[in-house]
Amino acid sequence: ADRGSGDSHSALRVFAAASLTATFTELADVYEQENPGTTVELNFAGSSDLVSQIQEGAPADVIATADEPNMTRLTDEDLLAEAPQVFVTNSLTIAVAPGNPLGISGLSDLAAEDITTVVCAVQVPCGTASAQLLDRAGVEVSPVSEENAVTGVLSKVATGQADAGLVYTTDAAAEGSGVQAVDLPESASVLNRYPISALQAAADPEAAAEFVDFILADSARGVFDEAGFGVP
Amino acid sequence: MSRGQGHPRKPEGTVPASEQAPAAEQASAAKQAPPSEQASAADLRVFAEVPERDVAADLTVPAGTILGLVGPNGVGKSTVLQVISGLLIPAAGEVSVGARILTRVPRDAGARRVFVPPHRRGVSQLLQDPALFPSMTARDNVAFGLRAAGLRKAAARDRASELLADMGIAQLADRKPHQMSGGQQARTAIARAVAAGPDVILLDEPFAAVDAEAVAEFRETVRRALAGHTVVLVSHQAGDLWALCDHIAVMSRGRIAQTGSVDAVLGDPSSQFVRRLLG
Amino acid sequence: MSRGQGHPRKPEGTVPASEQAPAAEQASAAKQAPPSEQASAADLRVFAEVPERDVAADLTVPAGTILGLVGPNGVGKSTVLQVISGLLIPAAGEVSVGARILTRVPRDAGARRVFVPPHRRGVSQLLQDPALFPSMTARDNVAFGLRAAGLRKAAARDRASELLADMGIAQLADRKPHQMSGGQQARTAIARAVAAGPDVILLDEPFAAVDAEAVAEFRETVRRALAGHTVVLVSHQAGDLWALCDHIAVMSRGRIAQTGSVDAVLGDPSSQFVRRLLG
Amino acid sequence: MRSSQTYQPGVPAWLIPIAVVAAAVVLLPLVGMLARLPMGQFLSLITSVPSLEALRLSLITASSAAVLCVLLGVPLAVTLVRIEFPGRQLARAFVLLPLVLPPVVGGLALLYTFGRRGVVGAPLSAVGIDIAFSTIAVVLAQIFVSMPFVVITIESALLSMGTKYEIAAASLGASPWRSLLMVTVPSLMPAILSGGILAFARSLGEFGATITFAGSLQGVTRTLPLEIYLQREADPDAAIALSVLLVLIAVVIVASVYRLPARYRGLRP
Amino acid sequence: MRSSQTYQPGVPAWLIPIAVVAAAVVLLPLVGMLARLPMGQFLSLITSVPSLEALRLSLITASSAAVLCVLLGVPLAVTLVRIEFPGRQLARAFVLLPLVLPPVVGGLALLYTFGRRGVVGAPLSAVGIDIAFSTIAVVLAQIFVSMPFVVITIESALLSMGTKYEIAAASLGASPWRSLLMVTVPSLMPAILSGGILAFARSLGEFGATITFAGSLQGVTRTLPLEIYLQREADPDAAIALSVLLVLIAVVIVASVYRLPARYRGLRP
Ligand SMILES: Nc1ncnc2c1ncn2[C@@H]1O[C@H](COP(=O)(O)OP(=O)(O)OP(=O)(O)O)[C@@H](O)[C@H]1O
Ligand SMILES: Nc1ncnc2c1ncn2[C@@H]1O[C@H](COP(=O)(O)OP(=O)(O)OP(=O)(O)O)[C@@H](O)[C@H]1O
Ligand code: MOO
Ligand SMILES: [Mg+2]
Ligand SMILES: [Mg+2]
Repeated sequence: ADRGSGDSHSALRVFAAASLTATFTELADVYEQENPGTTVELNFAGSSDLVSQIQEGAPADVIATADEPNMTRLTDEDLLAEAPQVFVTNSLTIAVAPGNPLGISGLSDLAAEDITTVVCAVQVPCGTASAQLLDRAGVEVSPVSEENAVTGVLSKVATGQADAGLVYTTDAAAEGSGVQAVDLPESASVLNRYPISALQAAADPEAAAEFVDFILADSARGVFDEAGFGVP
Repeated sequence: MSRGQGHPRKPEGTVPASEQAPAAEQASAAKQAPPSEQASAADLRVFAEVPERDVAADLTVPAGTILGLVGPNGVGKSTVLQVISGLLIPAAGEVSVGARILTRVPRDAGARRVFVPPHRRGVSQLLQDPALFPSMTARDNVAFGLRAAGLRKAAARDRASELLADMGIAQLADRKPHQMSGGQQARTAIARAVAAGPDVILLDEPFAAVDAEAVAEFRETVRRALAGHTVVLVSHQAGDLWALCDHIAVMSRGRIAQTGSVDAVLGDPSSQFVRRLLG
Repeated sequence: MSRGQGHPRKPEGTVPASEQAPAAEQASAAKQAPPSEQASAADLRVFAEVPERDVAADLTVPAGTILGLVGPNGVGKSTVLQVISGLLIPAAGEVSVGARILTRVPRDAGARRVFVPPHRRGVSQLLQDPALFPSMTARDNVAFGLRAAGLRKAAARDRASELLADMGIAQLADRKPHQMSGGQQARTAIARAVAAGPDVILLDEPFAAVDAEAVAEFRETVRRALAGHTVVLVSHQAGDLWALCDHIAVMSRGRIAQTGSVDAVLGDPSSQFVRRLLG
Repeated sequence: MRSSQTYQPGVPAWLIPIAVVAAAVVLLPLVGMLARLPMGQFLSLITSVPSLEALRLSLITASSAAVLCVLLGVPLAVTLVRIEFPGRQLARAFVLLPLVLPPVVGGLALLYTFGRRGVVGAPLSAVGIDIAFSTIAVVLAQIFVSMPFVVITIESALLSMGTKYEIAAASLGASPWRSLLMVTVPSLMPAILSGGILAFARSLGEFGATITFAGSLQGVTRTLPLEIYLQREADPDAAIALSVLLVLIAVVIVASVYRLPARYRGLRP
Repeated sequence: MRSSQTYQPGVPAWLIPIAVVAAAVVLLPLVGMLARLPMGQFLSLITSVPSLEALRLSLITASSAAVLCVLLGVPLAVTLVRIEFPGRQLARAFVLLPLVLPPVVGGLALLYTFGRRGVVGAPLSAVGIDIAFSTIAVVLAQIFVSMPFVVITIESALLSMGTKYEIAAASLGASPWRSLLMVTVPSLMPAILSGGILAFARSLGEFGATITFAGSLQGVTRTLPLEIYLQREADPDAAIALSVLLVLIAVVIVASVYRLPARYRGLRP
C-alpha cells in the first residue's frame, strides 16, 4: 500500500484531529471500498497544528477539527470552501482506575483533599469544557496538573499517577485506554463540537465535498456511536 | 640542590597480600633472575621478555647506584624502563626491588601473576616524550609528584621552585609548558622526575634537548639529586655516562650484551656500538 | 640516498601581487637587513623582533649553504626558525629569499604588511616537537610533503621508502608513529623534513633522539640530501656542526652574537658558550 | 606465551557507583517500559503494514539526515572554531538554538520559512517546488533539530585537538585543503562518528518538528515516532510495542556502528 | 610596536560556503519565526505573570539538570571508556537511547518507573515520597533526555585525548583519583563545558517528557516550553513571542558561558 507518490490529484488528503484517528481510519477504508480508484490520505495532528499547516499552504482537501475556535481561524482567512458543519460532539466524563477503587461517583468527589485530580488547561478545548462543567456544578478542585491535551489527562489516570481526570467520553471508551469512565449526567450541558469542511484549495473540490457528505451521512454514524461520540 | 632537608619519601605502607609472593615461589623466581655479584636488600632486578618488540633483557642495578643503559635506536631501552615502571606488562618476566616484587609474569600461563600498579611502585619515570601536563605551570608540574607523595601544597610548591632554580629556570615557574622552549621543557621534566625522590628513578634521555653548556653544569646538580637512589639512565651521550653513572649496560638486539663499571665498559669496549658512542 | 633522480621541486608558481613588495619599499627594507658579504640571488635573509620572547635577531644564509644556529636553551633559536617558516609573525621584521619577500612587518603599524602563508613559502621545517601525524604510517608521513609538492601517490610512496631506508628504518615503513621508538620517530621526522626538498629547509635539533652511532652514519646521508639547499640547522652537538655546516651563528640573549665559518667560530671561540659546547 | 600488555591507567573505584547511578537514570525507565510490554502481541503489533512503512521511512530519513548533518556540520564547526570573524561568539550560540526550541515550535518556524507562504518556500513554490509535507520536509526537520549535535561534538574535538598537526602540515608545504583532508579529518574521525550517531539517534526520535512541518502521511511523512503517537491515541499497547521496536533498532544500529574505536585508541597513546 | 602572532592554520576557502548553507538551515527558520513576531505586543506578552513564572522555573530546572548531568555523566563516560567489562559496547549504546525515544514515550517510561505505581516510585510513595507532579520530576525528565549529550561529548574527548598524560601521572606516583582530578578533568574542561551547555539547552527546550511525567502546573511544573504549547492553543502570537523570548535567553546565556576558550586553545599548541 505504497501511497508515497505525494500526488494530490490521485488522492484525497484529509486533515483530521488526533482524537479522530481510530474513527477516520476506519471510515477511510469504507470510503475507499465504496469509491474504487480513490485513496484517502489521512494526516493526523492536534487541531491547531492542522490549522497552522493549512494556513502555510499545506495541500489539504478536507479538514476536521476537534473544536470550533480552531476552525474559525480558517474561516477568518477564507480558506474553507463552505461553512464548516459539526458532525459529532463529545462530552466529558471522569476517568478513574479500572474498578474505581476510590469509589468516585461524581464531580463533587474531585474536590476531596486526598484525591489527586488532573484536568485540561482552560486554554485548550477540553479544559474550557471542564471549567464550565465544574463551574456549573459549583465544585472547586485544585488539580495537580493542567494538561495541554486530553491524552495527557488520560495517561496520568491510566498509569495510576492521578486518581481521577476529566476526559472526553471517546477517550475513556477507547479500547485499551486502561481507565474506567464515571458517567456524568450533567456533562450533556457542555458539549465539544467537531466541525468538518472541504477546503477552497482542494485539488478536486467535488471529491472533497463528497467525502464531507460521507462523514455527515448516517452511514458513518455507527462508527462514531461505537467510539462514544455524540450526535450534534 | 640543598640536600639538608632530605627528600620527601612516599610512605611505603603495607604491601597487599596479593602482591607479596610466597617464599617458595620467590626462591624459584630468583633462579630465573641473573645472579648479581653484590646482591643487597634493595637491588633493582629486572627480567623482561617482550617478544612483540624483540626484547628479552635481564639486569640488576645495585641499590643506590646509577646504571647507564645504552644502545642503538629501537634496541629496547625504553621498553626495559617501561617494564620497570609498570607501564608495560611483559609477556614473561619479573621486576623486584629487594624482596618486594613489583611485576611477576611466570612463563606458565596458569601461574599467579603479580602486578603492582605504577603509582604504588615507588618508581618515578621521566618518559622519552616527557608529557608535561599542559594545563599546569612548570611549578605545578614539578609539584605534582611531591603532592602525590603526600607533601602539603605550600611545601610542594616551595620545593618545586627550588628544583626549577637548580635547573636554571627559576624565572619560568609560572609558565605553562607551551610557553617554554624545548630545552626549558626538558629541564622542567627532569625536575619533575627527580622531585619526589622515590627509591627508583628512571630517566629516558633526559638531556636530549638540553644545551651542552647546561648539561655540563647540571651533571653535578643531577648527580647530587640522584645520590642514594637506584637509577637507570638512558643516554646517547658518552659525557653523561662518564659523569653520572656507576655502571653501564649495553644493549644489542634486545639483549643486554655487556655490563660493567663505567671504566670497564667505556674504557675497553668490546662492541662496535660503544666505540662509535665514544666517537 | 641516490641523487640521480633529483628532488621533486614544488612548482613555484607566480607570487601574488600582494606578496610582492614594490621595489622602493624593498630597497628601504634592505637597509634594515644586515649587510651580507656575498649576497646572491637566493640568499635567505631574516630580521625578526619578537619582544615577548626577548628575541631580536638578524641573519643571512647564503643560498645553498648550511648554517648552524647554536645557543643556550631559551635563547630564541626555535623562534627564529618559526619566523622563517611563517609559523610566527614577528612584531617587526622581514624574511626574504632573494627578491621574494615572505614576511614583512614594518615598525610603522600603518605600513603595508606582507605575509606568505607557510605552505606557499617553499620552506620545509622539522619542528623541535616533530609532530608525526598519528594516523599515518611512517611511509605516509614521509610521503605527505612529497604529495603536497605535487608528486603522484605511487611515486611519493616509493621515494618515501627510499628515504626511510637511508635513515636505516626501511623495515618500519608500515608502522604508525606510536609503534616506534623515540629515535625511530626522530629518523622518520628527518626523512619527512628533507623529502620534498624545497629551497629552504629548517631543522630544529633533528638528531637529539638519534643514537650516536647512527648520527655518525647519517651525517653523510643528510649532508647529501641537503646539498644545494639553503639550510638552517639547530643543534647542541659540536659534532653535527663540524660535519654538516658551512657557517655558524651563535645566539646570546636573543641576539646573534657571532657569525662566521665553522672553522672561524668553533676554532677561535670568543663566547663562553662555544667553549662549553666543545666540552 | 602470552603477549605483553601496556598499562591502562586506572579509574578511581568511587567513580563506578556514580556511573551506575547515572546509567540507572537512563536505563531504569527503559526497563519500566519493557515491563509493560504486551509480549504476546509484540510480533503482530510491530509487523503491521503501517508499522513497517513507518519503520522504513524512519530509517531512510534518519540516516539521510545524519549524513547531511555531518557533511554540513563539519565545515560549519571548522569554520566556527578556526576562522575569526566578528560575531563569531554569537554565531556559535545561535547554532545551538534548535536544541533549545521545543520541537513543535521549531516545526512552526520551519513552516513559516519553507512553507508555501514562507520566506524561502514562496519563491520555491512559484517555480513548482513544494517542500512541506514531503519526505524532504521530514529530512529537513530532522537536520534542523540534529545539526547542533554534530557541530558541538566537532567543535569540542577541534578544540582539544589543538593545531599542532595542522601546523606541522603547513610547515611541510600542505595547502589548507590537503591539511584538512589528510590531517584534520582523520584525527576528527571519533568525533565525526559520535556526532553522526547523535544526529542519527536524535533524527530517529524526532517527532514535534516533523508532525508540524511535514505532517503525518502514511508512507510519506509518518515516521515511527509519529506512528507511535497515533497508536497511543488508539491502542497504548501498540505504542509501547513500537517504542520498544524503535529502541531495539537503535541499539542494534548504534552498537554496531559506534564501537569503541580500537584503531583510534592508538592515535595518541 | 605590535606584538607577534602565531600562525593560525588556514581553512580551505570552499569550506565557507558549505558552512554558510549549514548555518542557514539552522538560522533561516529562526528568521522566519522572527518575521511573524507581533512586535507591538511583544513586551506585554512576555511579561505576563504565567510567562515570567514559567521562565523562572525553566532557568532553575534546566541549570540544575545540566549540573547534575555533568556530575553523573562524567563518571559514566570515564567508566565506559576506561574500564573494560563485558557488555560495555551494549551499555554505551543503551545510554544513547533517551535520544532515540520520542520524548513523550520517554516520559511514559519515566512514569512507569518513578510514578506512583512504578518499580521505583511505588516503594518511594509508600514512605511518603511522591516525585510525580513536582519540580523534581521536571528535573528528572530533563536529566533523562539530556544525559546522552554529556556522556557522548565526554567520551569522544576522552578518546581523542588518549592516555598519555594519565600514564605520565601514574609514572610519577599519582593515584587514579589524583590523576583524574588533576590531569584528566582539566584536559576535559572544554568537553565538560560543551556537554553541560548541550544538556542545559536540551533541558531548556524539553517538552514531551516533562508534560507526560511531571504534568503542567503553573509555578511548579509548567516550564516555558509547556507554557508555549498552551499559549499556542489559544493565541499563536503569544506562543511566538514566548519562543522568541526562549531563544533570546538561550542565546544570552549560551554566548556568555560558551566562549571560545582562549585559555584552552593553548593546551595543545
Ligand atoms: N609560546 C610561547 N609563549 C611565550 N614565550 C615563549 C613561547 N615559546 C617560547 N617562549 C620563550 O621564548 C624564548 C625563546 O624560545 P625558543 O623556543 O626560541 O628557544 P630555543 O633557543 O629554541 O631554546 P631550546 O634550545 O630550549 O629549544 C624562551 O625563553 C621561551 O621561554
Ligand atoms: N607501541 C609499540 N608497538 C610495537 N612496537 C613498538 C612499540 N614501541 C616500540 N616498539 C618497537 O620496539 C622496539 C624497542 O623500542 P624502544 O622504544 O624500547 O627502543 P629504544 O631502545 O628506547 O630506542 P630509542 O633510542 O630510539 O628511544 C623498537 O624496535 C620499536 O620499533
Ligand atoms: O488533538 Mo485535539 O485537536 O485536542 O482532539
Ligand atoms: Mg627510547
Ligand atoms: Mg628550541
